[in-house]
Parts: sequence; C-alpha cells; structure tokens
Amino acid sequence: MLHNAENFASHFFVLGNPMIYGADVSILLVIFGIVFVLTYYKKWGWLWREWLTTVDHKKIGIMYLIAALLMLFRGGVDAILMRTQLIMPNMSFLKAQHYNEIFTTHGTIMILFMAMPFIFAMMNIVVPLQIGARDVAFPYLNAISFWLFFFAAMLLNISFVIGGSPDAGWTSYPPLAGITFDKGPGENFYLLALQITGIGSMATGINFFVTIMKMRAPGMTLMRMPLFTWSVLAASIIIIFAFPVLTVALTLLLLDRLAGAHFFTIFDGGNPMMYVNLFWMWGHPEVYIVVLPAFGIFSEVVATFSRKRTFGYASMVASMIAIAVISFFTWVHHFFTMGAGPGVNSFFAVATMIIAIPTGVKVFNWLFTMYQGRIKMHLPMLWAIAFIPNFAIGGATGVMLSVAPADYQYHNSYFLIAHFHQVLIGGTVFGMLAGMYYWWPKMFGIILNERLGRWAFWFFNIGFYVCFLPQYWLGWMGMTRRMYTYSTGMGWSLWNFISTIGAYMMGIGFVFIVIEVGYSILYGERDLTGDPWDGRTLEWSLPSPAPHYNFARIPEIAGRDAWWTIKEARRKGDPVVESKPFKPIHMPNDSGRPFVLSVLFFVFGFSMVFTWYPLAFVAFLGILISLILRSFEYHTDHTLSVEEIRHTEEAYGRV
Amino acid sequence: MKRNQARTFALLTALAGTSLLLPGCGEQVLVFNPVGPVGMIEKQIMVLTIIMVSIVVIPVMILLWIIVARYRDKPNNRAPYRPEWSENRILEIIWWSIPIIIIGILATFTVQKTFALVRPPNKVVNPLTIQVTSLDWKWLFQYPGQKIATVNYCEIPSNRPIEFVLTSNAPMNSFWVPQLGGQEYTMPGMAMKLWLEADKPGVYYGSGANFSGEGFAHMHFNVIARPAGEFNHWVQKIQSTAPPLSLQRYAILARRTIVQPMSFSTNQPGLFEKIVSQDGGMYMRRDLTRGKINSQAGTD
Amino acid sequence: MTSIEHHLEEHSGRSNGLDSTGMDEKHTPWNHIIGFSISLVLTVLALWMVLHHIIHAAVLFGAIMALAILQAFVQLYFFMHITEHHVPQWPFHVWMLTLGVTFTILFVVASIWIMSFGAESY
Amino acid sequence: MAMADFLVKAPSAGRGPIEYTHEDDALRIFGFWVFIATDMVLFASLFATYAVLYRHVGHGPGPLQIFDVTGFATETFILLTSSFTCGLSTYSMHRGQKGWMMAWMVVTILLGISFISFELSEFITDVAQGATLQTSAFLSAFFTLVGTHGAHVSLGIVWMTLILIQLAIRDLTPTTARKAFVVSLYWHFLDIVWIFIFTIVYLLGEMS
Ligand code: HEA
Ligand code: HEA
Ligand code: CUA
Ligand SMILES: [Cu+2]
Repeated sequence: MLHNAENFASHFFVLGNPMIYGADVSILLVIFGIVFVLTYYKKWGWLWREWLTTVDHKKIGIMYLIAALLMLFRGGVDAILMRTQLIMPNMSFLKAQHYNEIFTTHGTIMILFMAMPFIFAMMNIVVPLQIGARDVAFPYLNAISFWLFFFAAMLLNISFVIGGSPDAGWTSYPPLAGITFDKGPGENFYLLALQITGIGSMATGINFFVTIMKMRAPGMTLMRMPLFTWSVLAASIIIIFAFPVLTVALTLLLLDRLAGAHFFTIFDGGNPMMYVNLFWMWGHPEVYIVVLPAFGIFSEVVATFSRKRTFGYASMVASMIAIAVISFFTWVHHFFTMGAGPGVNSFFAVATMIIAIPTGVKVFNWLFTMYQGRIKMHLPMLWAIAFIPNFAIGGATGVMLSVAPADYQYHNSYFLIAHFHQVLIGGTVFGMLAGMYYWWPKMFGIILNERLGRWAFWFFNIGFYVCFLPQYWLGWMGMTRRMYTYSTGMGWSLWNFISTIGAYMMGIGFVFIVIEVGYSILYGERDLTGDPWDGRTLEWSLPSPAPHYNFARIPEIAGRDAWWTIKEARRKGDPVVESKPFKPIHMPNDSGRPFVLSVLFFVFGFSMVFTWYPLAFVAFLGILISLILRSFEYHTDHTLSVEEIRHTEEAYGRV
Repeated sequence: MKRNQARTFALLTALAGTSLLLPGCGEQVLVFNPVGPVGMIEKQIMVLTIIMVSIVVIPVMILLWIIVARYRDKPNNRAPYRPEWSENRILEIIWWSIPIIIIGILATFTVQKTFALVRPPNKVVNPLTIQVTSLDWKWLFQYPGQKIATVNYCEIPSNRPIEFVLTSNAPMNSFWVPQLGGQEYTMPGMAMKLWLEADKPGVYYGSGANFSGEGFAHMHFNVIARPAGEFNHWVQKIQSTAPPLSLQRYAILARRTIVQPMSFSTNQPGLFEKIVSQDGGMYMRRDLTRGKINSQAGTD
Repeated sequence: MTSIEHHLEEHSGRSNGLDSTGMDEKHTPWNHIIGFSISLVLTVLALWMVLHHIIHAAVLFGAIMALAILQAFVQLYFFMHITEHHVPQWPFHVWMLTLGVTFTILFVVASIWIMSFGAESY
Repeated sequence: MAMADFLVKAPSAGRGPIEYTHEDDALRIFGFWVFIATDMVLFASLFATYAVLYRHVGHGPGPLQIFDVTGFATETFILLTSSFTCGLSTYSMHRGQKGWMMAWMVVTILLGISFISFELSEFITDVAQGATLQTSAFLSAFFTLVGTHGAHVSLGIVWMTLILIQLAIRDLTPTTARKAFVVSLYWHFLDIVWIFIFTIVYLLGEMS
C-alpha cells in the first residue's frame, strides 16, 4: 500500500534533483505569499471583480503583459542555465536529460507563452483605442482567450515539478516525441498546453480581424488606419489560417501517444515526416505572427519620435499583406535536408527569399521616415533604432539560410540558433519592449524612468551581440544545436565562453528593466496630459489611463494620423470642439465564466496528461455545460447613462 | 552626397574583401574549409550569398547611422525638417527593385545548385556506396560492396564519389560531415541518398545534427579519407581481423548506449534493407525494389 | 420584443437577396429546390462515374473533383447566400474564404508533393 | 424593444433580413464566416494528412475492403437533404414563419441524427472487422478525418437543439434569428466538407 503510494508519488512528482526541490519550495513559497497578501489586505474580492472577471480589453491587455514578462523571466532563467552549462567544455552543471528539458521549455515558453501573449498584450491595449472603438468585437471571447492562454501556460510550467517537462525540443518531432521513445507525461504536457493556448490564439485572431474590419470609427477607412493596427490585421489573418494546422498536428500526435494511432509512428505505415510538414505549415507563419506586430510598433514609434509622417504608407501596408500571404508558401525551408527533392527545395527556397523584398521595403521606409525628421531619443525610439541593424543582420542570415544548398551546411547548427534569436529578440522582443515603453503611460499613467531604461537598453543590446554573434561562428565551426555538452579540440570553447558572458549581460539588462518598473511605480513621473510623446494616433487623445468605455464620444476621423491632424488644427488656432452631446454607452457585462471555463480546460488538460479519463470526461462535460449556459444567457450587457459618463469625464477634466 | 557614395563604396569593397578572405582564416571553421566538390559548391554559394546580402545590409546600417546623427532633435540643428514629406515614387521604386534584383540573382543560383547537388559530384569515377544507419546513440556504417561494417567511424577512399544511403533505426537524425558537404536527415523507414566526396586524405569531423535524445551530444564520428590503395588495404585488414556483425550483435548495437568505434568483418546480408522496411516502412520501398539503392554499385 | 412584425413588414418581399425574386411571392423556395436538385444530380453523377469506371482513372479523378468543387459552389450560393450583402463592407468574408480555399489547396497539394520524396525525375 | 436605439446603427438598421438587425449580430455573423475559414484550414490539414497516408495500409485492410457503397451513398444523400431542409428553415425564418422554421429545424436535426447513426454503424462494422484507429496509418487518417466531421455534425445537432429551445422560449427575435442563421451556415459548411470526404475518401477509395 505504502509502496504503491510511493511509487505513484515518484512518478507524479519529479524527485531526486535538488534544483527541482528548490523550484518546488520556491513555487510553494510564492503561492503562499500571494495568498497571504491577498487575504491580509482583503483583496480577494477586488481581484475577482476587477481582474478575473473583467472583459475590458485594456485590463486583459495588462494581464497579458504581466504574464508575458513573467514568462520572459522563466524562459530567460532557462537560457541562463543553458548558457552556464555551455560556458566551458565538459561541464557537468546540468545532466543531459535536464538540459533537454530546459531547451525544450525555453523554446516553447519563449515563443508560445512569451512572444504570443506579449503581442496580444499590445493588440489588446492599443487596437481598440487606435481605431476609436469601445472594445473589441467579442469582449467575452477575448476574456476566454486570455484565460485559456493563462492556464495553458500554468499547465506547461507545472510540468517542471509534476510529471516531468517535455524534452523533445520545442518542435517535438516524432518518433522521438512518440510513445515508443518517450513514455513520460512530459510530451503530453507540451501537446495539451499548446492545444489549449492555440484555441485561445485562434479566437484572438478572429476577434481582432472582426474588430479591425468592422469596429472602426466613422471616417477611418482602411487606408487611414494606423500602421500598428494594420500589422495586427495582417497578423490576425496569419493566425486565422495557421493555427488550425497546429491544432491538427498536435491532435494527431496526441492520438498517436494516447490512442495508439499511427500517424507518425515508424510502423504500420505511419510517417513521422508528415508531422514535420504539418508543424512547419504552422511554424513558419507563426514567426511572422510574432514579428509583424513588432513592425507595426516600430512604425508608430519611428513616426512619433521623428515627428514626421510615416514614409511610404501604402508600401508599408502592401508589404505587410504580402508578407502575411507569402509566409504560407515557405515552410519547407525548415527541412530542406529531408531530401524532398530538388524541385520542392527550389520552390520553397525561392518563395522564402521573396519575403526579403517586402521586408526590405519596410526597412527603407523606416529610414526615410527618420530622414528629414527631428529624432527624439526616448526609450521607445532607442529600441526602435537598435532594432534596424539587428534585424537587418538577422534577416540577412535568414536569406543565407534560405539558399537551400547552403542550408545543408547551416541547418541545425548554431548558425541557425543565432539567426532566429537575432530576429526573435532583435525583432519581436525589441519591438515589444519599445511598445511597452511607448504605451506604458497609456496603460498605467506613469512614464518609465529614462535613466534606468538606458542602462537596461545598453546591457541588453550589447549583451545581445556578445551572446549571439559568436554563435554564427560556432555554427560554421560545426557545432550543432541541442548539445548539452561538447569536448575540447573543436575550438568551440572560447566562442561559447564569450556567448555565455553575453547571456549574463542580457540577464543584467532584464534585471534593470525590473528595477526600472518598480522604481517608476514608486517614484515615476505621472502622465497627466494623456499625450506624453506628442503622439499622432487616437489613443493619445484619451486620458491616461483611458476610461473603461474608452471614448465618451466616438470620434469622426478625417485623415491619417487622426490625433495629429486635430492637434495641428488646434495649433493653428482652430479649436476643434467636441459639441456632440453624450449618448448612453452600451457595455458588455463582466463575467466569471471565462475564468471558470479555462479552469475546466486546465483540469481537462491535466487529467489527459496523466490519462485520467474519468476526470477528463467530467471536465469536458463541465466545459460543454458552461458553453450551453452561455448560449442561454441573454442579458450580456448593460448601459452607462449620460450622467455616469459626464461624471467620469469631468473627473478627467474633459468636459 | 558624393562623399557619402564614395564612403559607401569603400565600405562595400572592404566587406566583399573580408567575406572572400574569411574562408582562409581558421582551420577550424569547418564549413569554409571544404575538402571536396560538394562542400566546395556549398562554400561558393555561401560566400556569394554573404556578398549579395551585404550589398544591401551594410548600406542600410550606414544610412541609419548618418540619418540618426544628422536629424537628431538638438537645438540649432540646421538640417532640413519636413514633417509632411512622406511620398516619393522614385525612391520607392528604387528600394522595391534593389532587393528584387538581388533576390533574382540568388534565386537563380539556388535553383541551379539545388539540382546540381542531387547528382554524383564526379561522373567519371565509379562511386562507392556506404549505408549509414543512425542508432541510439551511435552511427553504423555498412559497406555493401566490401561486406564490412564500422561503428562511429568511417573510412572512405579519397577522390572517389561516395553514395551515402541514409536511414535510421531510432528517432530521426541528420548525417553531417561539414568539410565534405552538407547534411541530410536519416529517417526510419526511409532510405535517402547523399553524395559526398573528399579530395584530400584526412580525418574529418562528422556528427549527428538532428536532436535524438539523451545521448545525442555524443553522436560524433570521424570520417577518414585515404588514397584508394590504403583504403583497399584497410578494407582487407578489417575483413580479415574484425569480428563478424551477426544479427545478435546488431541487436545489442541497437540498444540505447554510447559506444566506442568498432569494426566488423562481415555485414549481415540484407540487414540494411531490413532495417529500412522492417515496421512496414512505406517510403522508398519502391526504390529498394526498383534497385535505386544499388548494393552492387560499390564493388571493386 | 414585438418589433419583429414591424420588421417583417418593412422587409417583406426583399428580405433576402435571393428569396426576393418574383418566385418568392408564391411562397415556394425555388432557389433552395434548384440548389438541392443540382447537388443531387452532381452527387449521383460522380457516384455513377466511379462505379462504372467510365473513364481512365486520372481523368476520372479530375472529373469527380470538378464535380465536388461545383457542388461546393452550389451550397455556397444557394444555401449560404454568399453573394448577399447585408453586412456593411460586404465582400470581406468572401475574401477570407478565398484565402482559405487558396491555403487549403496549397496545403493539400504541396503536402502530397513534398511527401512524395523526389518522385520527380532528376 | 428593450435595447436602446443607438445599438441599431445606420448601415444595417432597416435593411436586410432580421438576423442583421443589430450591429452586434452582424458582427457575430461576420465573425462566424471567419471561423468557417479557420475550420476549412483545419479540415485542409486533415485532408492533407489523409492524402499523404491513404496508401499506407500497413498490415491492415485498404479502402476497398472497408468502404461500403450503399452505406456512404446513403449518408451522403441524408446529409444533402438535411442541408436542404436547413435551408428551408432559414427561408421560413426570413418569412417570419416561426412554426415552419422550427419544423424544418426538427427535420434537419433528425436527418443529422440518422446521418450520425449510419456513420457510427459503419465505424462499428469496421472495428468489428478489425479495422481500427490502431491498425494502420491509413485507418488512423480515415477515422480521424471522417470522425472529426462526425464530431462537428454531432456538435451541430446539440447546438441546433439548443437554439430550437431558445426559439420556443424567446420567440423569433433578431438574436434568436442570428443564432439560427449562424448554425445554418455551420450546417451547410459541414455539408461542403462532406462532399469532399465523399469524393476524396470514398470515391477515390472505390477507384483504388
Ligand atoms: C521573428 C521570427 C523570425 C523571422 C522574422 C524570420 C525571418 C526569416 N527567416 Fe527565420 N527562423 C525563425 C524565426 C524567424 N525567421 C526561427 C524561430 C527559426 C528556427 C526554428 C527552429 O528550427 O527551431 C527560423 C529558421 C529559419 C530557416 C530554417 C533554417 C534551418 O532550419 O536550417 C530559414 C531558411 O530559410 C529561415 C529564413 C528566414 C528568412 C529568409 C527570413 C526573412 O523574413 C528575413 C527578411 C529580412 C531581411 C532580409 C532583412 C531586412 C531587409 C533588408 C535590409 C533589405 C533587403 C535584403 C536583401 C535583398 C537580402 N529561418
Ligand atoms: C522569443 C524567443 C526567444 C528568446 C527571447 C530567447 C532568448 C534567449 N535564448 Fe533562446 N531559444 C528560442 C527562443 C528564444 N530564446 C528557441 C525557440 C530555441 C530553440 C529551442 C529548441 O531547440 O527546441 C532557443 C534555443 C536557445 C539556445 C540553444 C540551445 C540548444 O540548442 O542547445 C540557446 C543557447 O545559447 C539560447 C539562448 C538564449 C539566450 C541567452 C536568451 C536571452 O535573450 C535571454 C535573456 C534573459 C532574460 C531576459 C532573463 C534574465 C533572467 C534573469 C535576470 C534571472 C537570473 C537568474 C539566474 C542567473 C538564475 N536559446
Ligand atoms: Cu522521411 Cu525520408
Ligand atoms: Cu521559417
């Protein structure tokens, strides 16, 4: 009896590793701390009312942001651990198995639980404000998306202490990730967590597509939309068509693992390569999902801080749409070395290279937006300027990879690792940080401290080059990715050492960001104008933070850079006064159901991981019931009276 | 404006120069020190790409530097400020077309070389066939023509094209000998072909390039290229001294272990074909039967 | 909510782009009947062609695919009223479907091509 | 009408059929079209998998051994008819004939149920003959593709039933009309998917 329990426990909990015990203890401590603080300050009700049940896009955005930063930290710690293991040859800081788990969770978390929520944070916070809408098209669905993401992230993270983490890489190729070679529940965690967050992402894609297509303020034609909104539209289109493929790939692999199917097994006709094919059918578009919104942010930031209109707006739009569509025609470049034949490789190599053309156009247009402008070096602009050379190199190495015969030499080497960190960090992370600095005042009414921000910037940026430039070299020297250790004699030691130093510098940069946020919350400059940067787009016409209904009156848009136009008119002494009377505003009700629904999804996922089918079935029923209950719910919104609105606006001093 | 152009040009030439020199430095930069025609083609196209992408990327950086320096918002900056200037057809045509031209050139070369690399690098000399199987976590090399086998090392004759036929009896991996040429996946149930050739005798580092689990980091091996005579000598030595590769031995090899290099005097006939088609492996079976994997091709 | 009567009154006769033809007055859903008949004919035709192997397999496959695509359009047009435009910014859902069809064809055809592993001669 | 006038925005108010009365509902219909686009790609991936794997029969039976012409032909005609009756339901809705609308919905649901029953009995026969999800790649792909469609249809049945109840409770309002319209779009879409299953899975199987 006792023996059985012990046996169970040792399979259920990950035992025997001091680092994991440490993690267990710290997780318990953190949970305990949170519970204590909430109880002590009697904040449970507040938490439920203001956050867990909210359907307000701005709050959902903030929650995405917090989650993304936490995941950046988690993924970053993973990175630091890996780099420490690789700092010298034959290190025994991490065991092979542990290293494998760490790079798998690092890649998975960084892409799906850091980059994705970070772009969702920016989308949520900004898009409705930029297009003059009161919320997204489907606020309730939006809350579901967030909570699905959140609990999926929890599901994946919990694997570290319960059951064991996935260890087959973020790409999770079978047969290695199949049941034959990987019995453990780790892979199940991967599959179910991604599946759940994938559903949420798909819903977000639809939501923002509809929002942008149909909820723009009168007068805002498509060609008057801010470029960030355009980039989100393009990213949404990619999400809509790419994520279903991931859903299928994961489902089939899960069927292989749990139901004994033979899609990707190596016997009874299965073909593991089909998984690789499906994975990248999603995987390649995915990387543009995470980089296009960053492009959008850079467009906003560059125009604002150069105090100039965006150069070549039409080209900017055309290139984003082109990237979105072409991104579906390139996926084979991730497996040129599979031997699918020269015809296949040629087609997909050329399609891949073509993406460099619209991307290049964007780079030139950014440069010429600055040209003959007046560049103000605030933090967002600093990141935007650092992005250009960084991404240009990363993109150029991407083009080098896309040359199929050359890729036979680069594939799966550190050259590839360097390429994608350069575009993911130099593109996505820099973009999201620029966006965070840019819109922080809009979110919280606080401007982040410049001086600490510069320290963070320089550490992170220099650290980046120190960390990743040597990796190109390592790739050329024949070092392959996913090696937990290497021996002397290959000449890799020096470059790995330098690279690790760079990683530490990036870590310090991140610490500065944390300090900066803390410091600014306590002592930071408050933004009372609502327009600290002299912005060009509509979100800056609102007070910071914006009232929950966003716009007391829906603005009429007369041109591109809507807010700038109004300010210009005012500067010329033509006071554009809002004289329309307030009207009652229709607002969606808060609801606890998205949260509950997602908890049920979590329970479902967790029980599927351990194949506890009865519990999974119960959770599934719960999910169905909450969907049915929603279907019967008719009073899903309420009306704000003119009185209330006037009251709020007066408090902001805006009547 | 003139001065800028001159500076750009100077930098460009400097860069092109470095990229050409780059292969020269560092013996250990394997992919730029190829020893065979395949690696050579790949190196050439890599260098070409580096130059082509530098043609735009370097000027972009210089431009960025100049613009940021010139148009900073400082007091008394007398550079022009035109906040409404946002369209210029000619400029836009220029930067749509430059990348188009560069990509056009690259695409042409890419297609050409992609097709070239699936053919034997040298049509004059009779190729040698080596069957490669990636196992957990080791490499098995079988010489169907010589009826010998090795583990975790492989000897080849120099100046003779080698037809590596690749499969896996474990999670997929990738067979990569950087100095001979690029890699190709080894996949269970499939037999893929990779042409390589060494022009000079030597010992070349090879490794598995696609992650295959715990022992993956230890899956490296040496490829030893020798002149034909020495190679034949080595074959005879193995044939006469090494133990045979029986099915039991193979079964032991296939277990999840990390082992030292080994040699075997016979190779179990049909073992490779069996590995490929064992579990109802579907692909390339038609090639096996059609004789595309020609076990006889390598006999002397 | 009894505004519904008012609503119907207001729209009677042109309540639906397709149903608003003259036939509508006779209370017979001609459009649906036509659509249904066509789809039956197409299905039977495809089934018959296959069961009787009337043409060479490759051509036959092309033919039944063509029938299927035709039938998809019948559904879209007669039942899903894809050509109606009641929604402001009408054609965007059609664009999305078009993109979806493009990617559908791409994914299927390209997967087959890729997974045939160089069956092309070289 | 309980809802305030301002909800009914100019572009759709007073034009078009009942389900487009409110801006909110128009949004949802549009959103649903986009969802259909995603579902299309989901099926595309399953079709791609099937197309790649359908010759991989391993040691199991091939398409010819397990497909039964009368069986799948019957399923096809049932589903086609249900698409028609579903269309009639929408047609009645647009004419304000709630009774007919509900009646046709009931017919559609019944046809849906019989479709599912036929499919299930087909599956059960296959399994009884030893052709299961675990037998071969071909069968995994077959059961998953056809099963996913079947799951969609089952969901459609449940959903339509829920809307039927709501129609009974809440009468034909812009909201219930929108819900009914959306489910009809879903149903027709599933019919389209089935046409391709019929062609690519069954007819092609018969040709092999
Ligand atoms: C944000 C993410 C992101 C972005 C934007 C890109 C952008 C590009 N990527 Fe990258 N890529 C990844 C993330 C990304 N990638 C990841 C994560 C992987 C590996 C996954 C894994 O295996 O784990 C990967 C892998 C990867 C491979 C596979 C390599 C291999 O596995 O062997 C290839 C091959 O073609 C490739 C190519 C490209 C190209 C051509 C671009 C282009 O879009 C780049 C275009 C940009 C420019 C070119 C720069 C700007 C342009 C100019 C300044 C002017 C014009 C320039 C020229 C004419 C050259 N990428
Ligand atoms: C957006 C995505 C993203 C981001 C931001 C990063 C960020 C980083 N990555 Fe990662 N990486 C991937 C996506 C990303 N990576 C992917 C997809 C893979 C492939 C996985 C696979 O093969 O499956 C990968 C793989 C990968 C590898 C290869 C592993 C291998 O193949 O063996 C390496 C090695 O150097 C690496 C390093 C780093 C470093 C140093 C950072 C740095 O930028 C991190 C900077 C650090 C922080 C931001 C946090 C700082 C932390 C602290 C301050 C805490 C300090 C605490 C302690 C020291 C305990 N990454
Ligand atoms: Cu997979 Cu060959
Ligand atoms: Cu890619």
